[in-house]
Amino acid sequence: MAKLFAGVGTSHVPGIGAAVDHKKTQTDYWKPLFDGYEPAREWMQNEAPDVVIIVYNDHASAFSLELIPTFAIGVAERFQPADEGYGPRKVPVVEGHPELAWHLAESLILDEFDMTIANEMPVDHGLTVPLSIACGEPDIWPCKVIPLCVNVIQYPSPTGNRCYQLGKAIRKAVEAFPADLKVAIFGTGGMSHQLQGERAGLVNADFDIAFLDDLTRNVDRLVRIPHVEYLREAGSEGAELVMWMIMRGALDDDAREVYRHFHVPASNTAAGLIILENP
Amino acid sequence: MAKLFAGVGTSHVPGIGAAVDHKKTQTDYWKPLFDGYEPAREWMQNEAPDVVIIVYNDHASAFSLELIPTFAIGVAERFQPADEGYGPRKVPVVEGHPELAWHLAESLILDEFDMTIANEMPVDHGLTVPLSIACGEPDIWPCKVIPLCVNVIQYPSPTGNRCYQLGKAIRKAVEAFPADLKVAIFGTGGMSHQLQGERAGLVNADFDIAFLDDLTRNVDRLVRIPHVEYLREAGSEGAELVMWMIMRGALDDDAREVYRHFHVPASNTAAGLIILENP
Amino acid sequence: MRKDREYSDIPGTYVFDPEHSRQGYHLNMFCMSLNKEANREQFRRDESAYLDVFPMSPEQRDAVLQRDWIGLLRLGGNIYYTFKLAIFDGINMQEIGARMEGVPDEQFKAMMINGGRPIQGNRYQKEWNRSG
Amino acid sequence: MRKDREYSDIPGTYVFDPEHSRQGYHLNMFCMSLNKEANREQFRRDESAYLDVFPMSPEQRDAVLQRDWIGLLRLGGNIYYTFKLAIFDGINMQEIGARMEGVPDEQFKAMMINGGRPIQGNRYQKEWNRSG
Ligand SMILES: [Fe+3]
Ligand SMILES: [Fe+3]
Repeated sequence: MAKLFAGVGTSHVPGIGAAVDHKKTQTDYWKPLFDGYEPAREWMQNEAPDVVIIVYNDHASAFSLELIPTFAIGVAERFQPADEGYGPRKVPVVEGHPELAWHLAESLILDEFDMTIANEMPVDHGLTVPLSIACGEPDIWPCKVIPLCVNVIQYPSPTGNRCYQLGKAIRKAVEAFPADLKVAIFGTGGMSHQLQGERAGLVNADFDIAFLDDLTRNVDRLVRIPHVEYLREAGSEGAELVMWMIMRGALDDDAREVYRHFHVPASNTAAGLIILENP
Repeated sequence: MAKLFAGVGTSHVPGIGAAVDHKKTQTDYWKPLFDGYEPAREWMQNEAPDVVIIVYNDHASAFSLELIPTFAIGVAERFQPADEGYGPRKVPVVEGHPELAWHLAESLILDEFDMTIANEMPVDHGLTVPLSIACGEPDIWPCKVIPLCVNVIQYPSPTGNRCYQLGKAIRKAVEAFPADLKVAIFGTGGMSHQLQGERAGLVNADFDIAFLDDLTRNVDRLVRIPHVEYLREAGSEGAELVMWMIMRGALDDDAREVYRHFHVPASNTAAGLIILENP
Repeated sequence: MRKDREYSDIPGTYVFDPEHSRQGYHLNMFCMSLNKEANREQFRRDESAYLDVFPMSPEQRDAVLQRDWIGLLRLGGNIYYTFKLAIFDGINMQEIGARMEGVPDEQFKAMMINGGRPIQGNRYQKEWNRSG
Repeated sequence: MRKDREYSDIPGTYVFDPEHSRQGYHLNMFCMSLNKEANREQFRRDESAYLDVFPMSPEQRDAVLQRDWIGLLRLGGNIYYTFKLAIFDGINMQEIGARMEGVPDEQFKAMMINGGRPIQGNRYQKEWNRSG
């Protein structure tokens, strides 16, 4: 049977992708951030998951205000990098895992999650930057990817509790899949940042560190963070952190932290990365 | 505050719309069906709801396999009749109620239903046929409409219980809306029918009558009907009846039946209509 | 179709489940394209050329060109999609029903007027095997 | 914006809630259209003509033409959408941040390098009123 063995929480700042694409990872500005990603890349190479479920949000790339799914799961064979206005990132096409993705979609709907099933979904920096962070610049991505896209742009996004429960249902579904697959889940977005308004540039490192700490020490607190607290304390775009709760829900209660990295700033954002493994 | 006072369950067979559009409602074939709709039209005229929430499914009109939302709520100002392959039905444009629809979307998401929010959604016979049944052929529809579109084409559709719980959450949201509106909810689709395969033409009147009976006598039984029972007993397209559970969930436990009509056949379908009112 | 589903023993019924949907994706997307008058016009002009843009299997393509209604379902079609092709041809749902079963149109229509296909004897595949 | 939301007292923050989304629908859909190179080309050729197809308010239209970044938000824009216009102009997110606050780019960049805008004093509107 498939096994969900680990989760990664990581920011997905487009500037991080641009630094990779434009060979700037060794500049004074970016080096401290990328140095901290090295152990994560080694971990990824050593663990070599067959499939990674990447929980992310679309940023007006695949979806517009015409249609706003709360949770969309990508079941296609492949997903093209989206043109976000600069032309698509020159990264490999993202290969899906339709069998597992459809199995997840079916299991989740029967478990009363109201998924949107996506056969066509270009993927933007929300998904490709975490791949760049974890895998560097390979010719093809070293794992299959199941995109799980969460609305965090149109208020209201799903609650932290709903996300956490979705994670639990994903875990159950993965482990009922009759193939010997090693599966990881990434929760992406955050950490504290605000891109918009006169308060743009907000960073709340105390909030972020406490968030990283409580992913292993006090998940219950995180699950109950209301939208208004994310907005106020972590910034309007820091509210993306709710997506990390899906990743956390998919892991054991006593998952342990094996690595973390926190750096300010990446563009306008506090960048964090954490690796959690099931015991 | 807004008040949800009644629910209607009705089939939405495209042939019923075509009979209206082509002035065939008084032919031998169609007259018995349309005679039974007369009391429903009178009820609709007398009660004159301000807004009707129409729960229906799209039939490869607004949505394709590219993107399959489990629950999509239409928040637009208006919804155009869809071209289903014959050119659009020549019925009035459907006017929405964006304030209430957005209020519902927000309330439902915060109540942990994973809605898709739709600003663009042409509406097909699934929605316009129930309007024709309830309102005849007016120049403009006599009420605002909030489309609530449910996936029942791609297996699996949401469970009966999930639909029923969604109905309850809709009731709560409507009654928290701070405007003096009279709101009804239509659950559409069914009753027993199968359009596809060598078993096409299946009708199970006993199942349908028991379903109509139990909408007031034994809702618990209906809530627990599994997909396989709908498929086997009511036919592959009779499984649309799950949408009636959303309507039922939005009503009081002791809602009473004020009218029913049942006729076989309407095209390949057992056509039913029931009106339930809160006490 | 997978044979191990709880609904696999329902006779003459093609449940549009994940496997079926994957199999029929391009076939169904072709059918959906007929929602647009401009596409219907092109398809009318040259069916074969129009089909070239949809990466269907040769079997699916043949089933479209031959209007093999039951074949379309067996190859992953969903009735709401394949019915777009029937709309294009000006055929109604009862006529499609007759052609899928392989009986004359009038026989199917008469069955519907007499209350439809009964549920008795039509719940389980084994009931069909006995009678066939 | 509605003033009765639990987040209404967060300063300098335009929550993209239902009211905001309705107000900014066409403005944001214009921004989204710049995802396509063909559209970017047309917009480059004649901004004003390109905007004619989007039924925006005159204020929204002016805010686009004048690159009034904070005005765009106040008129219903969402930053992920309005940023498409910044991408078009070749402006990065920190420069937009500076322009929304109304400070020099270098000042904003320095603030970020020094750890960003602190949360202290920036949680509640009343904190801004006092200091303003
Ligand atoms: Fe993001
Ligand atoms: Fe239907």
